[in-house]
Amino acid sequence: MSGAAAPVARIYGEPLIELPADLYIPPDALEVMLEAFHGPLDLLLYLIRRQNFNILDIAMAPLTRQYLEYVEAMRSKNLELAAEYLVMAAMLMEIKSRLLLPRPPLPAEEQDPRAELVRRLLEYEQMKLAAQQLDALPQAGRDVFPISLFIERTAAERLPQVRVQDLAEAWRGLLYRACLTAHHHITREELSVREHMSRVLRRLQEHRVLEFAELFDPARGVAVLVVTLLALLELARETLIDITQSECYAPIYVRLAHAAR
Amino acid sequence: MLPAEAKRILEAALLAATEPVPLAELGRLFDQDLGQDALRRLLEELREDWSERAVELVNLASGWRFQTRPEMQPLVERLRAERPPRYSRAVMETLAIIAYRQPATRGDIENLRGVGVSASIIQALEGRGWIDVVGHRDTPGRPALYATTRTFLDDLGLHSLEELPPLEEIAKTVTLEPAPAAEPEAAASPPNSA
Amino acid sequence: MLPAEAKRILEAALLAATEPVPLAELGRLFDQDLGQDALRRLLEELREDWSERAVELVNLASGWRFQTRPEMQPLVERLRAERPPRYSRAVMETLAIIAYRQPATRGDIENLRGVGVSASIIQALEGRGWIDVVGHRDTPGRPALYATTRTFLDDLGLHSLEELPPLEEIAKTVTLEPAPAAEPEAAASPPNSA
Repeated sequence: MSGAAAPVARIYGEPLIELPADLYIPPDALEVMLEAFHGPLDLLLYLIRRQNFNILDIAMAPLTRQYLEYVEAMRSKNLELAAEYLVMAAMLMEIKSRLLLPRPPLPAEEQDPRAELVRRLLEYEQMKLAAQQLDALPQAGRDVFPISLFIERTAAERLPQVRVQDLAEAWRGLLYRACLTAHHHITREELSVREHMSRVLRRLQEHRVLEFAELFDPARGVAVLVVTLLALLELARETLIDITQSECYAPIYVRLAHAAR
Repeated sequence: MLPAEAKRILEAALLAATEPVPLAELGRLFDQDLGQDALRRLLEELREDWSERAVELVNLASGWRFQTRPEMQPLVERLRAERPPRYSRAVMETLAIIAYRQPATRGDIENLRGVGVSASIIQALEGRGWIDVVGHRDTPGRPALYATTRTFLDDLGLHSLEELPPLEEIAKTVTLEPAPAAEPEAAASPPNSA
Repeated sequence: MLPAEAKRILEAALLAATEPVPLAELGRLFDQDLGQDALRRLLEELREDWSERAVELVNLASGWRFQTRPEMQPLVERLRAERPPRYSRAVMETLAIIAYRQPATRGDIENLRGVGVSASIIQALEGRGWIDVVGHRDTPGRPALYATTRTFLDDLGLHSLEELPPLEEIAKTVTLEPAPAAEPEAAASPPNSA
């Protein structure tokens, strides 16, 4: 199997054919590149396979500059990833310097400084190919569908169990189908607001009208007060509640929007 | 297409379906329009083919489906006995949307899922006590707003919704690439054809 | 019981099952003990009976099940509103490492891939039921050891790990050529590419 033919990176669904010979990647493409490559090993492997680079022929100065540009661009986004690229840059420089420096004759068992890097690259490439082959196997639910016919039930129904992971899995399916990634960045904070939105609506169902202050529970701390206020604002924005005040300093009343009519 | 081949396709599609399939939808299986009558004739033939089996093809109000014959029920229950039932993907997605986007109307859910949400899905979740109506949106039709309940949190072992897996983490594990078969370089890399 | 009647029951039970059914459990369908060999013979016959259909009977790691043939995928998909997620490369590479190097810790995976493995990747695979924790390595932090599950084999249509696609032998395609500016002994001492 020729490694050069192996699928490589993909940018916006288009296969990435080649990098500019000088390795320069425009800064606005950096993020795309980072998504296309899964770490420094992947990038190195790509360079070697696609550009026919011998690891040793890589001009260290431009490569290092390129790596440092990555690090700079990534600093705000993902420090961990930046560190990995930086480590690899340092490793490449170390290898190169060790090769250039005059050395005393090596003991026979001492390894070529490149050997460890090559070993890692090969091991990674092997797993990368294995992952592609696994992905090519017919997968239940994606390529083949298990048959499970309906049975008329007479006995008492047993209720399905649901785990938190099942919810995550369900959302994953939704994301994949609807390409929702861009529209729904839900953070934990937003989720807590949503939880309080439901809570407020539930209370207003019981009481019809509540005074603004009654919706707040100071005993639960400042964070909950803030979240409750955000929930009220969000509910008002979605016109789910009416907030009224007859005059300045008069009590503020909150009620369900439809109950107001 | 030969009738035998059309029946072969209908059979597989109906066996794999998770709910009864309306006639019109079965027509979508074929690139050329077979016509309702021809389709119905094929289905009747298929039903006849299965008449001696312990599984039958039935025509219900909501469409066609294969099901085990009533007399098989005690036998097949033996195999299902210890196996916990599972909610369909449609139910799980609806639940996930209500959990993450509450309060949400049925329209919100349909927008996100891109398909209709049947009343039975909402009923299943309401019947379980996992969702309830917490209000109505002030838009035409005054649709009900659904939210998750305390029972939902209890049954999933959660203290609050904040303990749900964050969505941005989930998003990272999903790829939106086209299927590999559609890619031009698939030909270059031989082992990709599943 | 006549073999035809036994096959009729096996067929209905397997078509109705929600998960692959082990041979022993299939035996419980019959009041008298048929014996494993007879049962296996019946199943092989049943598989043969279905060989021309668009649905096939397969023998997976945890048992027997009916499923659609891969070539039916586009047609079945037309009737399904739900599309399962395709996993990202990061998820698939993590899965491959666990499958081929199991049991493996998160650290093992990170070393091999050269990048961090986020918790969400592990969760995606655990949530799917494809991997689980089989122990802890006796090193500082006692990291969890992950292995693939039976469900993983079932879902990929495999009977055992031995049926995984063999790893490509790629050691030969990257060679350590002598560096252009290198010292003579670099060429003289053959590199040990492990």
